[in-house]
Amino acid sequence: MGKRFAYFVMGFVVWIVLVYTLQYQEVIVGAGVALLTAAIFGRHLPLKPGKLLSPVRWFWLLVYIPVFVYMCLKANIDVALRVLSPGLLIKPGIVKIRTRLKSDIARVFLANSITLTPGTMTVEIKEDVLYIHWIEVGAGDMTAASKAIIGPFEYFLARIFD
Amino acid sequence: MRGMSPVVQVIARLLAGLLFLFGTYIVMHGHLTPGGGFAGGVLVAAAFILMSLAFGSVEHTERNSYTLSSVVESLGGVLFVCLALAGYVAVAYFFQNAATYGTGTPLKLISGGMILPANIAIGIKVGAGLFAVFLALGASRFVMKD
Amino acid sequence: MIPYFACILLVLIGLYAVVTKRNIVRIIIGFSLVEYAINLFFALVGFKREGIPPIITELGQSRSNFVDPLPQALVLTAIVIGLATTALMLALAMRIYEKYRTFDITEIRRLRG
Amino acid sequence: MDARFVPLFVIIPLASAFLIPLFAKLWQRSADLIANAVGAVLAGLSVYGALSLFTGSQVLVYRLGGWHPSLGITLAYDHLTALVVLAVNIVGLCALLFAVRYLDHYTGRWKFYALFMLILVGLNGVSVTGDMFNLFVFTEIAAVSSYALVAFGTDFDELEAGFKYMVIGEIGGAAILLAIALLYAKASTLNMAVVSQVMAGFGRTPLFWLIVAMFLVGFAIKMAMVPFHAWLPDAHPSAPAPVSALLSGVFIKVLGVYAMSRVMFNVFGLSRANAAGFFNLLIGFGVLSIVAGGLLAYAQKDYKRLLAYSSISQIGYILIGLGIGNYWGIVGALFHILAHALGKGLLFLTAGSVEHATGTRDLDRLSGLEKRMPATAWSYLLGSLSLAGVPPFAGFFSKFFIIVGALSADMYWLAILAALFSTVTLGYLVKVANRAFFARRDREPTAAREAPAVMVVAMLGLLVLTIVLGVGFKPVVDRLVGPAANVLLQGLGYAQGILGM
Repeated sequence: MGKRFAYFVMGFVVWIVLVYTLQYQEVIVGAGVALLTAAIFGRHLPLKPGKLLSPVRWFWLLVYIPVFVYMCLKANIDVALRVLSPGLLIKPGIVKIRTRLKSDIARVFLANSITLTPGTMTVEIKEDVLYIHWIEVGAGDMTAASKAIIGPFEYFLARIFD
Repeated sequence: MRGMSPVVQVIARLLAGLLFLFGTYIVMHGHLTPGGGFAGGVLVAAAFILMSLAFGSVEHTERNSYTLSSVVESLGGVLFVCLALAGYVAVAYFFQNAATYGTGTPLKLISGGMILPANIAIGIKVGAGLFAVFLALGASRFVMKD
Repeated sequence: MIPYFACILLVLIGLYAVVTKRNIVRIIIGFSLVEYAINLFFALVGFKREGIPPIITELGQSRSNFVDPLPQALVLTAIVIGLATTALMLALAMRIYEKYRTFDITEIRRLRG
Repeated sequence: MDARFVPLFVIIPLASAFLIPLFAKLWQRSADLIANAVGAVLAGLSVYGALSLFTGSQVLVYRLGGWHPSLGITLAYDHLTALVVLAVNIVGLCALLFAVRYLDHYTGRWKFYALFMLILVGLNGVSVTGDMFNLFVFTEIAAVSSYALVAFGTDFDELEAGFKYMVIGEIGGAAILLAIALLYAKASTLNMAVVSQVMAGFGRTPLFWLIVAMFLVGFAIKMAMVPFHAWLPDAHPSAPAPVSALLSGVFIKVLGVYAMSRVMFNVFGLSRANAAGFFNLLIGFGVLSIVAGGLLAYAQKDYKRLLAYSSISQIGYILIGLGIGNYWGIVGALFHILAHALGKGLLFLTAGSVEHATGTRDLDRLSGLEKRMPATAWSYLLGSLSLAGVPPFAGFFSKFFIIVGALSADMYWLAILAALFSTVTLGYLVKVANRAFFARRDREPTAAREAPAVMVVAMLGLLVLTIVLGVGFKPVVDRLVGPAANVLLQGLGYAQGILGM
């Protein structure tokens, strides 16, 4: 029930943004459509609805955005330097990394963040194990590798979703 | 059909509803903005197709969805014919806009008489029909056997 | 004039695929190409130099030089029909594959004369 | 008849096509009931429409949505339309009646009926519409449903024939759409009446002939005239017998012959006087169809395949009738549409009956069925006599009119050829009667039982109509076929009736 209600609110907000007006006709129809959407798809919402109400989580989400942009820029420059340098500074390979994130959605956001960052790409998720294609596989040390790739992301995502 | 990886599944769960909502928006605003019953119906069908591609399905649920969507499609068709007939019965012309004789008001959702209900009927028909086509192509082994 | 001839060229390419290809799926693709080319041609018929979209966005607005909206509506109908035919063709192709275990039309030759 | 009845020819089967799947979910056999009821209503409506045109001679014009012709879609019901609609719905009703028992072999009964209703939508729509694009849409509705029905048996032959039919048929559809696009680029409207007025002021430029040629290719594929006939001998035998009856009986004539003559005569204003070359081309294709279709039919060993080739040959007769282009030639062609619809419908139903009883349609394996299935055998014999042009039947008069037309246009060789090839027609049709029904030869009669009563009623209905049309040809020619021929002959005058001038 809670998921359905959350979905209803989300759908309603999206509808209002789409029509961009507050005419009573649009509002009523939008409520109806959002209700229908929530009835059909509400139970698939991949979040616990209670978490949506927590302001702390929203705060961490706001913090996460600049962090992600920073990481992304850093990786961009790193990859650009590798490309521009005369030698072949790549040593591609796939590493297997264990994450401590619990919920599906957090893991998916982690995987997507890794994929969006240049130089790394998530190939597959199985339970709490991520298989990541990496442009320069470091030493055989698992913990160092995971720290290098997912450390900062994991820290914030755990606070947002878990 | 087999399901896909958790990444696709979670994103599909997030987006399918919004896709459905957006499709409905296109259907409902067919007389105000570009788009209409067909375009919106395709989006609505895409929402369902996204879900069943991401999660996969077993024959049993496929058969049920196929039956349901073909019934809904027929209902949409009947609704559309009924709307067209309403004009025929009320004012002698098939497809005559029976509800209003005016030209409709720009930017008002409930205006333009029967165009909005007709768009909804088309949206239902196209949405359910495309999903049925998807199921029939993806799972024709049992659907065609009937 | 060039876009029109490009459309006709596209039609011819599609026809070439339909006539010469041996794989059923390629025939279907060639056929879709013919259809898209004709739809494109039809849409081009409504083209107008420096035309504006035929949508009234504000109350009491009146502007001239709208492009002709009818071909687009017709093309939409033609696309829907094309969708139906393509879906049916693919369904037939799947059934053929189930029966004959091949997509090669030279091996699907039971009817003659 | 009130103009309000005109759209019912499309609405009723369309609504039932959506209702049949719904009701069939509740009760399987309701599909039979609804489909046959709809068939009966449509047949009654078309007879009523034709009868009401017997007395008056005005064109019924119906404007969809109440829009003026240059903006909206117009439906027109004149004598030509009445004739075609009559043929469609009579054959449709008999085929539906026949299907009730014939479908016992098949699963998915309601799918058959829903698709059949969609074919009726398409055929009736093509007949009544007065709008070019609408013509295309209805053509495609009928064509797509027929592709699905040809492949309905989903066996090796059916699937292959269905795919072949579909590819060739859709090329034809694409040609028609391209022609319509070119026409729209020139005329900026798609209402047939308005287009014809624009065309009147449009010279015989290369573009004009390009449009005509594209239309001709499209319709030629739909009607299976000889260079474009490859799909028909596969597709028509593969369909279930009621569908073959509809396809061979009316489908190729409505989508091909009727649509072509409407466009060429009434929209483009072509006539023997101003475009002799075009009409000679039609005669050339017609002769080719008669000769090739007739000779190939003679060589067939498959009951339905022989009939399918025969359809190609008979289409040739209609084409030369139109190509002669004078009053009697066109009357003959239009009368042949009626006679061949009834006759070929009947023959395909007998084929279905034989297949239903014996499980084969190979002429080498059938023999002496007349003892076991007298109704089917005599229906076949009389129907084939009609098609071959033996006097008291309908087929005689159509060929007679065509020959009269040829003679009055001083085309003696054409008259001789038409007469000669009606004996070939008789030859190959009697071959079936001889092999399957009457010859004892050296073999035992094939074990079989007479078809169920419903199927016999369907066949006898068509047989009686064939005889009635032959014996009572005079009022039909005077009141229906003659005026219909005049509709074609008046050429661009068609527009005046539609626009109300």
